[in-house]
Amino acid sequence: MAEPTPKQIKDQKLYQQWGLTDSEYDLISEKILQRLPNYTETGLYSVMWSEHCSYKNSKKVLRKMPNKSSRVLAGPGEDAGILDIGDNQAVVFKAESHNHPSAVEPYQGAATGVGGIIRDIFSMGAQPIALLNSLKFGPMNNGHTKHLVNEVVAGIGGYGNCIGLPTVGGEISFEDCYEQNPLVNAMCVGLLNNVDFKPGTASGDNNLIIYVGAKTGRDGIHGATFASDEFTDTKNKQRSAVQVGNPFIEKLLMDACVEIIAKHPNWVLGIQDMGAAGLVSSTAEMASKAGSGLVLNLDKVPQRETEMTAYEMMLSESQERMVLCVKPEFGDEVIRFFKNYELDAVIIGRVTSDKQYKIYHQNILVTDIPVDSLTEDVPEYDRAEKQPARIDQDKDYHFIPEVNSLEETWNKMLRRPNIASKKHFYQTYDSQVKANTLIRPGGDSGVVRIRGTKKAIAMTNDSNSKYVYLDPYVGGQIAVMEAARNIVATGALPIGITDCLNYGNPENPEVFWELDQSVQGIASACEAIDTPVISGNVSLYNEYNDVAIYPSPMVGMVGLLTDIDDLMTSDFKSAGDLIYLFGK
Amino acid sequence: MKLVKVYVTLKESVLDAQGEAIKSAIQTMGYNQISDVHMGKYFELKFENDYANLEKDVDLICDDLLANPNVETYRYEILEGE
Amino acid sequence: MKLVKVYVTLKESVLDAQGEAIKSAIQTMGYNQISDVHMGKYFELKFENDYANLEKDVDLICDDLLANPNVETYRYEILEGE
Amino acid sequence: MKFAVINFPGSNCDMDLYYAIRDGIKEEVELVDYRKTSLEGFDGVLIPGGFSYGDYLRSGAIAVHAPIVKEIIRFANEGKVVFGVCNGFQILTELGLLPGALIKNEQGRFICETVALKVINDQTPFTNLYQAGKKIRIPVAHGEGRYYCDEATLKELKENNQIAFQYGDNVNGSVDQIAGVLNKQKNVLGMMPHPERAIEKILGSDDGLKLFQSIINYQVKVNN
Ligand SMILES: Nc1ncnc2c1ncn2[C@@H]1O[C@H](COP(=O)(O)OP(=O)(O)O)[C@@H](O)[C@H]1O
Repeated sequence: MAEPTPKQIKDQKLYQQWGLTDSEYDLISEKILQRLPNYTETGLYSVMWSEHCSYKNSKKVLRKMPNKSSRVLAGPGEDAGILDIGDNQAVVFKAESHNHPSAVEPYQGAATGVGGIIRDIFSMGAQPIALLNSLKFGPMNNGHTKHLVNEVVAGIGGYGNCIGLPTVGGEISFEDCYEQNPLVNAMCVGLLNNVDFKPGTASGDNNLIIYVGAKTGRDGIHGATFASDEFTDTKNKQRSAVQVGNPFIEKLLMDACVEIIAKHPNWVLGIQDMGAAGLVSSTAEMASKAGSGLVLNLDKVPQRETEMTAYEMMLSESQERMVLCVKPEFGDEVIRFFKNYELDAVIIGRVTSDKQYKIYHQNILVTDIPVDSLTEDVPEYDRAEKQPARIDQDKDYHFIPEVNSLEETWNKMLRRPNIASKKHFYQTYDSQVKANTLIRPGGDSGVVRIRGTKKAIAMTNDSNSKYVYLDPYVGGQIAVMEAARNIVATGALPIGITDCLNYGNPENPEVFWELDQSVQGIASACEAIDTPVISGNVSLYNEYNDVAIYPSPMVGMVGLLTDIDDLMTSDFKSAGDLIYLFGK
Repeated sequence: MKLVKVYVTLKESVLDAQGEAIKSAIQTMGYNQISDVHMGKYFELKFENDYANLEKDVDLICDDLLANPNVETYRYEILEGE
Repeated sequence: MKLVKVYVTLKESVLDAQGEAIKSAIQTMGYNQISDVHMGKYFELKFENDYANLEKDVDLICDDLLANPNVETYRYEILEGE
Repeated sequence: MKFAVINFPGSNCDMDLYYAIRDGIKEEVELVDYRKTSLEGFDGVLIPGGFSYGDYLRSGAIAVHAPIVKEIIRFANEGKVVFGVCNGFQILTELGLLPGALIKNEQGRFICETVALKVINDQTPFTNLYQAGKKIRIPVAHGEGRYYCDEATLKELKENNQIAFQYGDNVNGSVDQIAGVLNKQKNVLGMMPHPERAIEKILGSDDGLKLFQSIINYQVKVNN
């Protein structure tokens, strides 16, 4: 099958199928390149300019969140944020959504979500220490939802258990609006010795770009644009975008990356994982951040399938792959190091100084574009906002519960899926591997100690989309404060948050208003309690047949317990103890 | 009685992590002429004899339960059992 | 090239919990005539063509790796592949 | 006493065992790579939990072909102490050093919980500081932990006192509630529960500590 020519792409507006608008295409061909982009190039722009990679719709709103405190060593812009916890140690964390992949293929969607967020942490040079997740589904009264729940939970456990990281917390809730568009958010927390921090950059003329990890197949091509696209009945059939995870390989990759950075800090200059939009996203970001250019030779890329095109290789979302920037004199050693872990490691390109992104495939130059144009020149949209009518309508409504029998109501409440114990699910996650877990799922926060110190890290995932739906600003505040109470209840001090912002289509002014308002609510709460937002993720277009989910920001908060002797657990300790109620 | 044997395998393009691991184990054991390993699932279903539309139902059971259409394909054979 | 298809199933005496679970799922789906389900593993091994003693080696591979003789049995067939 | 913790690709409780020895009972311990071919200088071998080779095919099945395994067999045959936890237990049964097999949990799911175990045989290198009949609390975390053996093997296990631990409540559908078994000579123990996760009160239980102390206790007696 021959690739369409640049002229065909323009004349037939093929770029639209990939999610580029007419004006975006014109910007690329007229201003940036001053020529028509070829097939591969158009593909690169379409993924890099998707909401998932570029945040073109949400950037403006995201800037409203505070990202500074005396502890912040790195904030948004890296694979994950970093907070100083003293003694030359830092905690690194981030959350990531995998909503659309999980709707299509729940087991693998959830599993690869976990795999992806773990890579974001160890690509910072940090040792991952714990996982959390936040899941939202439709009501469990039909086979479809039960299937989704069981598979998603199995996928999360399957990946985390195998790689050997404890899953110490999370939340599961059920609401009609998630029936066809479940939310799967995963968070990973890691520990960093400050000196080990590796920025995701590719700098220094002639330095090597080394590919490490699993081979590239045709998995999830266009996953990134797919994730930024609404669901409709017909698109649900679009099933090629399925990546499959291999936690066994990721375990090797994780151990190898953590070790090489700790033991040989001078070998590796920069490192980044290949997540959404795989090879193009990782390499272009690394070069752009460093102000350099790159030349890649795709014939060197380890391939699992035959006859892959340049377009397919660049956009593949095959899992368990990393990109390293390495000084030429250490190239052989780095490759040998990974081979010892039985991992593929191959030089696929070099850093240049001309700021161009050049790709060769079978000796043909298939891409030659300014690297910054992929990452920096994305138009930023200022979306219209409109307050939904329901907000004012509901203002004066006061719900007065009717309680005839306290016992009956109590029992009824306990039976509600959103209130009932979630043990059935979380007991399928290994919460104790590594023998550091002080509080397992079931408490207010998960708590993991830092071996060899008196310290421990508390962590929690919280959201309540019903509140956000009723009042996005206050709902945003509530999410942060709920998380903070969960942290404080263990004796720890909240020190920062990450988030997953799950909303509908931002081109709908009401949805965009919800996004903006709730982010401002989150921001105000974070400022009040000095918990900067150091990382996060945006997932828009969570709609099914044009009906959006509730605005669903998820807050992942981390707290520091300086002395594990002060650890507090939530169970009543002994008969006769007094019970106090705090607050109004 | 009818015996239905169902074979479920991963689609060509889907990563077969298990098959890869098994292949290298076989190579480690010294059998170097092995060039490819794929692992799938195998089911034996028994149905009562007087069954109309068996094929249609087996298709549905495979589509909805035994195989995951996102990543797997299946084939089956229907035999006379005793 | 030789294609070897290997089928590994649980011994009769071992409770097939997965098979049981699948059986009741199939019954829940409304197919009541199903009377028994067993689940096993299916492998496709490819070997280079000029292979002496293939059968002996496949036996060893099955005994030592693909099946656990404490709980499983296996059978296989050798085909010509292309 | 010097312990080797065998590190297979995909092992993930190797460090937990390492710390149980180093910090729990303060003995010498070293990680040993699966490609090594000698266990020279070690007095005990510990095979950790995890997912060796991803647990692909069957848990433990691929690990038995690693180079170090021949040496583990030699070690066991010489009567030295070999202890496998979880995936380590699965490897030991796959190897044939222990009878039976471990298959998918009855409920078809992974189970992570702290459970009560009954000590059955307290006359072994691994259990001599426990009391038979007493209950201890140890975490389990496995998807394929249902112990299976045929009738004849079960009879033999009982006659030879090879059952080390039984579950209080049968968490996974194991034959005769078996949680841990020994070889005939009692120098090899495999168990699904994780004593190395139960060596400090702050982690929820320290009932596992005695298992490691028992090994030292036994070795001291042997050496004298
Ligand atoms: N909601 C948010 N709040 C704060 N930071 C965010 C948010 N969403 C994204 N970011 C930051 O933007 C950067 C890019 O994120 P992302 O593209 O999700 O990472 P990746 O390339 O790993 O997919 C990250 O540093 C992330 O922390």
